[in-house]
Amino acid sequence: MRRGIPLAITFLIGLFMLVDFFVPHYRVSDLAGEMKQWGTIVIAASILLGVGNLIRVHFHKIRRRRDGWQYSITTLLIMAVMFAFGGPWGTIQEGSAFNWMFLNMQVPLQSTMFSLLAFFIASAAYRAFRLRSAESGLLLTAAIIVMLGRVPLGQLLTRALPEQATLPWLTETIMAYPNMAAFRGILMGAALGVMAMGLRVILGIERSYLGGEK
Amino acid sequence: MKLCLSLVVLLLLVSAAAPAADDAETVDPLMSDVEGAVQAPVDSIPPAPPSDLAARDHIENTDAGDKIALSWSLSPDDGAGAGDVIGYLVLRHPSPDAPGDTVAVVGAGSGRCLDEAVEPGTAYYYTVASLDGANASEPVLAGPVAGRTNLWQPARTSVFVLMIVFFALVMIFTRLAERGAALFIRRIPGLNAIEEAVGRATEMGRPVLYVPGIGEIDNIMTIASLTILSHVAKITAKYETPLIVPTARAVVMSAAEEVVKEAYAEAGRPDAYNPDNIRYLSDAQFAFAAAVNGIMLREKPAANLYMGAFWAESLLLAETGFEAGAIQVAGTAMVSQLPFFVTACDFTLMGEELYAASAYLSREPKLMGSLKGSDWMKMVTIILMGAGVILNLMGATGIVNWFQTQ
Amino acid sequence: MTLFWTTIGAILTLSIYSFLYKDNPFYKFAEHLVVGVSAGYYLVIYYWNYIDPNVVTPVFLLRVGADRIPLLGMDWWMALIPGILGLLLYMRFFPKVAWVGRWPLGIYVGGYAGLGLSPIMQARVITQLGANALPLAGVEDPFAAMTNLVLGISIFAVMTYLFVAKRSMGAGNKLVRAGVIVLAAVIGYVGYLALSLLSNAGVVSLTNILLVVGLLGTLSYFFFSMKHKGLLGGLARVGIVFLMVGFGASFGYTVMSRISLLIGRVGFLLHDWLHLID
Amino acid sequence: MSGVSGFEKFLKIDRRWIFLAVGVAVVIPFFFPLGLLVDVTPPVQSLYDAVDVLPPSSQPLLLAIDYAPATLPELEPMALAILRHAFSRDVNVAVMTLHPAGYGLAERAGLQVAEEYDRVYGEDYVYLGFQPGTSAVILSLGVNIRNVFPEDAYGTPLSEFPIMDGIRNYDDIPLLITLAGWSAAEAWVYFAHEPFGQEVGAGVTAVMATDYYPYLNTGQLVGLLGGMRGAAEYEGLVGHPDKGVRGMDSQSIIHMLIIALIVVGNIAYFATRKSKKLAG
Repeated sequence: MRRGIPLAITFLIGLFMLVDFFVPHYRVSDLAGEMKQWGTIVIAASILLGVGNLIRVHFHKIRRRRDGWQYSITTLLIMAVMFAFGGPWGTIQEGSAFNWMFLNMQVPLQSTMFSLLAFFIASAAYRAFRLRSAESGLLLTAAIIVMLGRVPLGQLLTRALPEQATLPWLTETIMAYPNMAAFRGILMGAALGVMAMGLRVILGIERSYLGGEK
Repeated sequence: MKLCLSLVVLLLLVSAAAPAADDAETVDPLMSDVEGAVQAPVDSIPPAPPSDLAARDHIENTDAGDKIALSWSLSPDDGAGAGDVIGYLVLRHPSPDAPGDTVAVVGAGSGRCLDEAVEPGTAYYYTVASLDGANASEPVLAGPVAGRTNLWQPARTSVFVLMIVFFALVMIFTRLAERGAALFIRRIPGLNAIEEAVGRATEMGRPVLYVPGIGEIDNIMTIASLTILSHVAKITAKYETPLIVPTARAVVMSAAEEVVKEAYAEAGRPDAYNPDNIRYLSDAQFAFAAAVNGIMLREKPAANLYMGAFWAESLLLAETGFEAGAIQVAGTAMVSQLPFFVTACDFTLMGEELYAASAYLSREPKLMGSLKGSDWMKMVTIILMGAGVILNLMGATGIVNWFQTQ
Repeated sequence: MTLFWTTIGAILTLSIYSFLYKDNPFYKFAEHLVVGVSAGYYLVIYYWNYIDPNVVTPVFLLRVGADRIPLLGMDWWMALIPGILGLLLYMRFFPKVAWVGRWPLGIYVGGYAGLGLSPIMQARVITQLGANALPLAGVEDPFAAMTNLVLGISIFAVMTYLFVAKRSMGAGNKLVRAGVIVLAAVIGYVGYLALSLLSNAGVVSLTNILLVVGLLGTLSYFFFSMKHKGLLGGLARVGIVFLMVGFGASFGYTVMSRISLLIGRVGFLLHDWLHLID
Repeated sequence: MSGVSGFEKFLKIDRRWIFLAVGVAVVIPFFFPLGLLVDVTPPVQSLYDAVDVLPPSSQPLLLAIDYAPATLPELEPMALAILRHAFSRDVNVAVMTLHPAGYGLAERAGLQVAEEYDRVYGEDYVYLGFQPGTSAVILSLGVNIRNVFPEDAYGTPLSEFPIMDGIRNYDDIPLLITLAGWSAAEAWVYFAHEPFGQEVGAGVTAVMATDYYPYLNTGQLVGLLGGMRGAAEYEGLVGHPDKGVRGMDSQSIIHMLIIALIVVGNIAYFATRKSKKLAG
């Protein structure tokens, strides 16, 4: 019963959304559009759950003086400061302290984390691109050709050759055909997997995401 | 089965040799606007009228029944003949004899118009006359036609048919499986590796890290990940190995809590469940990645499992995990991140393997049935592809048009 | 003031980079800082951008029944539904009614599962089918067509035969397998060059064989409920070949954009902060 | 066998050496540019040609600098290169932005290049500033620029600038170039090119570029710069290699570095395997 109701809700809503795709009547479309927005609001409302969890975990860490508990103070403190700057006023205004902290702390930190990938992509390539088998040879060859074909120094190497033997041309061809074919295959297979999973969810066969029976 | 495949392969190859259908792109005559074409020679002879005027209820994806689509064949003087047609005057009439309201003036070379302001359910008549600089042709008439709010989108019928086929296949095999038909499922090395990885973490007395991706819970990859998490949690509960689950979405965090708690209860170790190990870190992608990296280096999990939807953070996590010396198993259907997981992890579940995991791990007949069903759907897809290639070669583009949806 | 904030940004940037050497207090600080900042940020943004305009304002504050809600575009009372759903999430903290907390999850997951099914069938399967069903046509020159056929069949037959034949799949035959792949690639490439001299249409057809065979092979790899042997096994192996080429190529292709990010950060440090370069 | 053990050591090299090499490789061109020029692709050439035929000291080129800090590394080099091209030919330029965070960035690009070429504000170029409401702004510009920007970014009425004399709407703007890391580029196509027939060129990030190629074929865009590489090509054409070319230098070096690492890694891998076989 307690599990039955959410499963029934899942089924009915899922079915309605499924039908909406084929029924163009505006009342159906409008209601479906409405329900899509509910999801956005539920997600927004859930943020407090997440922040609550974050506070609890760090609070426990501080109370029990676990390794690095001092850093947890940073997290909680800066969160409180950010909230105090933005909470009562909200909307991002040019030049507000909230905006400054966002632009000068979160933005550079996030983009620096992102840029670490330039280092990691090099170390991953060094370690993983070994000629262990025919397959890894393909991986390696394709990667090297494409890497060469994308930069001026690589283009210099084959500039004298006819167009269809140049590295940029090979790069384009690899990207457009074998690469495309493989990715289409993955996408189509995954699409069927998603659909089977979605169907199982709607029918209530797959329900572990709802958690326990109690 | 084998026969089926061979047939398709053969047909695909034969088709390469057949004479070609003319697939050159037809170039639409450039839409010249009315203003620009005024320079056409002006005479006193009215141009020839357009023909084959058809007016139909226009069906769109949010249909309020307030649009009617018109189409006609161009006047013989449009672009050819006297060549002086500059456009078409489209009028809407309440009855064939009543005077009409102007709907639009359509530029020469175009035989289409959409009236977007009709009263739903009211019958109208339409006339279209061709114009040159000075005169208008005899109007041609069509109607009556009324805008309706439709209950079916015909442009999506092909989707519907394939959906029905797919559902039917899944249902049939699920039913068969429930009745006890033995279903085979091929080995998926990545999934076998999960248990090994957890085992090794237990031996070393170090925790297991399970990252369910940074997708929201509406992402089916996240749902698939939660089902795998349930399986992993049962093993860690059995061995009493700590299981750390960092999440980037609050709802996923709360679902993961339920899943893990339930799994520990089922394994008979509800006390071993530590709520502090299911953590919400940050909605911000790289803040999340930074924090997970921190967990890897400081809490030293011996097994890192990445299952779900990942974006650019994939390699940040996998490289740090490698450096920390953990066994890593990844699974995602994000095509753009697969290359990185494949190169940096010990095992990777690619694309559909992630969705097949719950069936593979649980061996539950219902799930196995749906897996079999989607395999057959793949077969249908391959056959359709072959059929499309061949029919297309024979000049029958019907099936290709059928694939064009809205 | 700008210099102050730029310096903060620069110090944080360097703190993150210090992680490349090893985990250290600077990185730990930066990591905990960004987690805290973003938690506060999302708390504020989610409330003011979603909850306030769509639930709180229409329901509690003013204009009850007077105005349409910006996001929903419907009557004010409709805003109650997501509002209540949002509250239900928190029922999990009250053990007696905790089970009600799963309702919003059910609605959300069910809704999106249903919502996703048909568009996925449409965009990922049918449209791709349309794109792949078209191609092999386009050869008007009978000679080019013949060459094409011979080439297509030979590449495919050679690959399939060697991949299917069980003996050649043993561990000792790595070289044979590598040889086949190289051979097929060379035949294909030389054939391509030859064809491109003859007719453009032939080229189109050849590349399309590549697309169709690749797709067929990759799809075959994803058959789960059948044993991968015989023709299916051969095709799946061909699929793996395409997958590997695809992974390698996309890996190489992505390097550039990742380095662009690094150049951006280095530019920030050297130019915006230190003014070392112009 | 000491050589072999050397290989083995190399195989297990501390990856921090790789990080260091990457870091050095990316910094070097900042100080010692190689200046390798990139082969020019047709979309870049056609954008260059479109700017190259603009009449000097006449109707202005409208440059919409619509990028935000996140896409700055890829798009700012384009802005500088285009401005240099225009100013070196005495073409008038009006700069504006559709992105709230682009205000300072647009100003700084204009200022920098104007200084390089001694251009006079108000006579040779003008900065219109930012207005919110992407598509609405684009449409209104087609009616009258003064409806959207009655004053320049600093509050001076447009009537006081000689450069804006007789410039009313798109009819008086021979070319518009948008540089955007978001959908603004598409908006210009839909709301300036489609209804008003305005010639539009665009510069977008490398990731976005594939999505914009179709507009080139249909003529909705006169030219397209894609990512850092597009900027480098344009810089080459203008004859003023700068951040784009330098960025491509870094790209070249790191790509080669990675390839070299892979090759050396494989040599070491085979050498150690062989020695193991011998020993075994």
